[in-house]
Amino acid sequence: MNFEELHEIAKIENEKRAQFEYSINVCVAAGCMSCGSLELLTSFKKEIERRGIENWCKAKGVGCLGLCSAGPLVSVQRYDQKSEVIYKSVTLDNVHEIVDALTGEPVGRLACSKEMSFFKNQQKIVLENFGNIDPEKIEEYIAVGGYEPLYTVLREMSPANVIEQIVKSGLRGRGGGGYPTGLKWTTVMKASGNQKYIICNADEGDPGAFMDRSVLESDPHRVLEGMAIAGYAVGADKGFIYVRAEYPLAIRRLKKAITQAEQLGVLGRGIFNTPFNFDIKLRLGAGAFVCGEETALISSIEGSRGNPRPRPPYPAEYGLWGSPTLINNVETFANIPAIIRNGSAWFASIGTEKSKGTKVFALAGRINNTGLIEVPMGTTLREIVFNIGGGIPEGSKFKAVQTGGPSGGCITSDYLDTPADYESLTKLGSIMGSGGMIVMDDTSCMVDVAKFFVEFCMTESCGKCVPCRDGSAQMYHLLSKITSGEGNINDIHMLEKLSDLINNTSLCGLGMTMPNPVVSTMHFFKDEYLAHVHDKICPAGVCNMKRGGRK
Amino acid sequence: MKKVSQIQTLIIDGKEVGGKSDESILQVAKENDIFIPTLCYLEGLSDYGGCRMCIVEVKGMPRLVPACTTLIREGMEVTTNSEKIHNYRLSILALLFTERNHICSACVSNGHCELQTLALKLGLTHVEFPYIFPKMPVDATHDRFIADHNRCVLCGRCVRACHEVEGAHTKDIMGRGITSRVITDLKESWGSSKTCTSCGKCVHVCPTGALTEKGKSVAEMEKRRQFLPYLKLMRERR
Amino acid sequence: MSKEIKQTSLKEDRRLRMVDRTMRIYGNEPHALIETLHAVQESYGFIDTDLMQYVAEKLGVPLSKVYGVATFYHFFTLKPQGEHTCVVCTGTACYISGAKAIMDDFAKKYDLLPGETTKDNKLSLLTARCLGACGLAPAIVFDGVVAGKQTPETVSNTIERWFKNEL
Amino acid sequence: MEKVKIATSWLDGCSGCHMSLLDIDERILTLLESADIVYGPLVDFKDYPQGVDVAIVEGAVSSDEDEEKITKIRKLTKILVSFGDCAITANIPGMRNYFPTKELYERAYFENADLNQKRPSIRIPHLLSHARPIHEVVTVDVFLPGCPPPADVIFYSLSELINGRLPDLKGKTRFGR
Repeated sequence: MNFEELHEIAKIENEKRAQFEYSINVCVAAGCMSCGSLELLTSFKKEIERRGIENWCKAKGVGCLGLCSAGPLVSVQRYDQKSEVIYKSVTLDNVHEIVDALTGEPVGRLACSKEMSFFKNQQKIVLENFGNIDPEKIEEYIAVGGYEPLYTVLREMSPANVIEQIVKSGLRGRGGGGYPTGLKWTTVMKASGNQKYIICNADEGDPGAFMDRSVLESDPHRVLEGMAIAGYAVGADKGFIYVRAEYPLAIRRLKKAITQAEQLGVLGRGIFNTPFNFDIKLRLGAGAFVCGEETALISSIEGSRGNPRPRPPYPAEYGLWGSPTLINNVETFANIPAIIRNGSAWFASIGTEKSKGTKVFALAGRINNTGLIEVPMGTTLREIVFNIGGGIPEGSKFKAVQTGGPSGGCITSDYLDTPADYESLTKLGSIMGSGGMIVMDDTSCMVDVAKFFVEFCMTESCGKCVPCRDGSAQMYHLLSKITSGEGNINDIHMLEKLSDLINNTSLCGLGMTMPNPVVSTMHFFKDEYLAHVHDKICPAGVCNMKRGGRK
Repeated sequence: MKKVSQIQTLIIDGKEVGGKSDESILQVAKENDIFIPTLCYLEGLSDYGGCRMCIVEVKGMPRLVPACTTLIREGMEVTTNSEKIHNYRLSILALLFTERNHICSACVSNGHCELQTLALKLGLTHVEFPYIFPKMPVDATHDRFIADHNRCVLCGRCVRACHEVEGAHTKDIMGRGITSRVITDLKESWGSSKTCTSCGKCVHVCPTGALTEKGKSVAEMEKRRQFLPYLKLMRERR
Repeated sequence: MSKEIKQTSLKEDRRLRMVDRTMRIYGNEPHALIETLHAVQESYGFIDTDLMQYVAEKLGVPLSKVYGVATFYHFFTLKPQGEHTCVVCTGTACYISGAKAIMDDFAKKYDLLPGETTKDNKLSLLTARCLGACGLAPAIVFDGVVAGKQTPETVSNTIERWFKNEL
Repeated sequence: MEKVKIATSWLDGCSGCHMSLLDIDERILTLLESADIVYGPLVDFKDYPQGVDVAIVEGAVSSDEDEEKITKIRKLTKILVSFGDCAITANIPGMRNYFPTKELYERAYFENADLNQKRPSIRIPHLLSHARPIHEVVTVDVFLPGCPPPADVIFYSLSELINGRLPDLKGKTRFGR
C-alpha cells in the first residue's frame, strides 16, 4: 500500500458515490438496530430495486445519527446539492412515502428540522463521519480522507514531531481524568524497553454512558488509525483494544475493521512501505467496571482478576507484561487523526483555555432528546440540557444533571451556567468523566440515586482494599436504612465519615471517587436526606418508607 | 540490566534516615525502629497494598500513600502518624472487624492474632460501624488444617505464600468486593485438594485465626514465620 | 471414574472444538484464560466445573485462579441458563426510567430475582450494568435481542408469548 | 461529700465480667469509700434508681427485655460503660446471628431437649433477630473491652470514673482474653 493506492481507493469510492444522486442512510448503530433499523434497511433496498431506481439511488447502513430517542433514524442525502433530510421514528410503513419524496418535498410529518438546535448547535470532530459512512466498509472511511493522517505521520513526521503536535493541541484524556495526552505519550516514548504496547480502553463501564460504543460501532477505523499513530509516536508495534463484552455489535464491527485494515495493509507489517509494523488485537472485558482503571485493565488483558495495583509504577513505565504501555480511551484516540489532519493549532482553537477540543456527551434520563452529541469544551450545561437536549419532558421539573457516572456528582439548576470543562465540573464536586449525562427531574429521589450508585460501586468493588470493599457495603447499608425510613441523624454523620475515609485511603480510582455521588447529593439536597431521617418522608415519593410518610 | 541501588536520605517523623533506592518507606522505617502498622504486608511475600493500614503522609504528595509499596526518594519527608492518619487506621480496622465474625474470646489464635494486636496497639476499644454478621463456612476437611472464613481478613497472604513460595497456587480469591472469599482449587474442600502439598505455609502466614492447625484449642495457635525471608533468599539464589 | 468418562465424552463434544480453537489461537498461553472462558460460555451457555478443569490443564493455569477469574467477572455464569433469558439493564438511565419497576414485576409475577431461573427451567432473569442503549431506557435483552422503552406490561407480553411458544 | 452512685447490670452475657469485677478483691473496699453500688446482681435492690452516676453493663442486647432494660438504664444514668466483649461486639451471643430465631427456638427447645419438647408456656423474653452491641441501641460513653476485662483495668476504670474522669483505655485491654 502506498499513497497513490490510498488515493485510488478514495477516488474510486468517491466516484462510486457520485453515481448516485440520492443516498438513503439508515442508522444501524445499536440503539436504532434494536428498533428494527436492519429490517428497515432491507425494505429500502427492496423498494429501490422494485422501482428500478438503483442507478441513481442507494440505501446503506451508517453509524449513529445521534438522536437515539427518536429511532430508527434515516438520513436522506442528495449529493448534488449536498442537502440532507433526517427522518425520525421511521417504520416499515413509511418506506414507500420516503422513497416517493426523494424528488419532491420531504415528508414533513417525519422530518426533523436541520435547524433544530440538536443538530445545529453541535460541532463534530470525533463524530464527523457519523451518519455519513458505512462503518463496515473501509473504503468509505478512506473516501472521506481516512488513513491519510497515518500516511502523513509515517512518511513525513518523526515520532517526536507527532508528539509535539499532540502536546500543542492540548488534548486531554477523554476517559475521565483529563490527563494531558501529549505528556502521557512523551513518558511512554521516553520509557526504556524494546517492547511497548498501546491499549485502547473501550471498557465503557459508566452506567449511562455510550459514547465509546457509538464511536466503535459507527467509525471503528478512526480508532484503529489513532492507535496506529500513537504506536508510531511512542515506538510500539502492538495494540490491544479492551472492549466490553456487552457491546456485541461494536465487537463485530471492530473485528471486521481490523481484518479489512490488515488486508489493505494499513495495519500489519511495513505499513505504507515504511518499516513501521502495527498489529491490533481485541480483548473482551467480562463485566467488571473496575477494569476501566488502567492497572486493573492490564491485569485483565493478562488473563487475571481485574485487581488494580498501587501506582507508581505507572503503566507508562511498567504496564502490560511489565512493558511500557500507553493507555488511552476510545474518544482520545478518535481525536488523533483529526489533529494530525487539521493541525494542532486548529484543535487548540476549539474549547476553553485548559480544556481543548470538543467533548462527546451521551444524554440520557429525563430529557427530550436522549442521544449522542458533540460540543466544544466549555459549552454550558444549560445549553446542553435545555437547548441541544430539548429540555425536560412536559409536566416535570428539572432537578439535577448527573455527570461522571458512579464517580461523579449532581449539578443543580443554580449551576447550569457552568461551562462543561474538566476544571469547572471538578470545582462543583462532580467530574467530567467519560461523558455520560443523566438528567433527573422531580420524580427522582436523590437519596435513592445516591443509593443506586453506592450499590453499583459495592458490587463492582474488586475487594482488594479494605476501605472500598467494606466501606461501600457499610454505606449501602446506611443508605438502605435511610431510604426505608429507619435512619437517624447519626447515620448521616457516619456517611460523611465513611465518604472521607474511602476517598482518602482507597487503592484505586474506583474507591477514591466512589463517595462522590453521596457527597454531592448530601451537599445539594441535604433537605431530602433530612426529610427521610427526621420526617420519615421521601419527598419524591420513590422510597418505600416503613413508618408513616408518603408511599 | 540490573539497576544499581543508591543510598538515599530522607526524613521519617522528623528523623533523618537513610536507605537504598529500591527500598520501600516501610522497610526503611523498620530498619530505624519506626513503627508503622501493617496487616497484608509480610516480609518474604510480594507487596499487596490492600489493607491500607500502613498509609503515611509524604510531603508534596496529594494523597496518602501505602508505605509498603512506595519506594523512598532522596529528600522525602514522611509522616507515619498524625491524628488524621491514626483516625483513618482506626476506621479501617473497625471496618475489618465488621466484615466477618471475629470472636476473639473463642478463637484459637486469641493472643497471637495480628488483627487483635493491632486493635490493642492502636487503641480500638469498640467498632462504631454496624456488624454485618455474615454466615461463613468452616472447612475442616483437611487432615491437619482448618480454614475458618469467619476470621478471614482477605489480606491475600495465604494466596501469595502458596503461589510465590510453595509454587502450588492451591489458594486464590473468588468473587469480588464484599463477597470475595479465599478458595481451594475450584472451590473444593481443602481435604480433597490434589494440588495442596499440605506444607502449611498458608497457615503460618495467616495473620488471624482463619487458617489454623487442627487440635489447637482457644489461644493455642501460635504462628511461625521465620522461615519465610529465609526461603525467599534461598529461592532467589537457586 | 465418572469424571474421566465425562472428560472423554467432552472431547467428542463439537462445542469443545470452538473452545480448543480459541485456546489454539492464543497459543495455549495462560493469558488466554478470559478469552477462553468467553468461548466456553458462548458454546455451552455457562461455565461448568469440568470445563474449568479442562481449560486449566490446557492453558497451564492453576485451578483456583480459573475459578477466581470466572467468579470475578459478572459476565460469566457458572449456572446453566433457562430456555429463555431476559437481561434487564440496570444502568443509571434505565434505573431512573423504570427498570426497578420491571424487576419488581419479575419478583411478583414469576418469583424471580436476578441470577435466578424458574423451576421449570423456562426463564432466567439476569441484569447488566448498562448496555449502552441509554437512549432507549429502560432497555431489555430478550434472548440476545435488545428492546428499548420497555414497561412491565411489554415485558410480560413477550414472556407470555414465550411461554405459549409463540416466539 | 456525696458518694458516687454506681449501678451494674447484665444483659445477654455469662456473668464472667461481673466475676472479673469481683476479682479486684479487697480493692473494692477502697472504691466503696467514695462510691455506693446502688443496683445490680451483686446487691439487693429491686428497681433501677434515679440519678445513677455510672452504670456498668455487661452482655449484648439480645431480647426485647434487654432492649427495655438498656433504654431505661440509659435514661436514668449519667455515664454508661459497655462492660466486656459481649456488650461491645455481641461476642458469643452474636454467634447466633447467622440463624433465624425460629431455628434457634427449634434447636433449644426441641432438637436438643431430651424431655419435655415444647416451647415454655410462661412468657420468656422474645429474641430479637440479632444480638447487638449496646452502642448500636443506645449511646455509650466508655468502652471496656475484654472477655472478661482484666480486674486491674476494671479497678483503674472505676477509680477514674469515681474521681470524675473518663478512663483512657487505649492499649490497656483488648478484645478477647
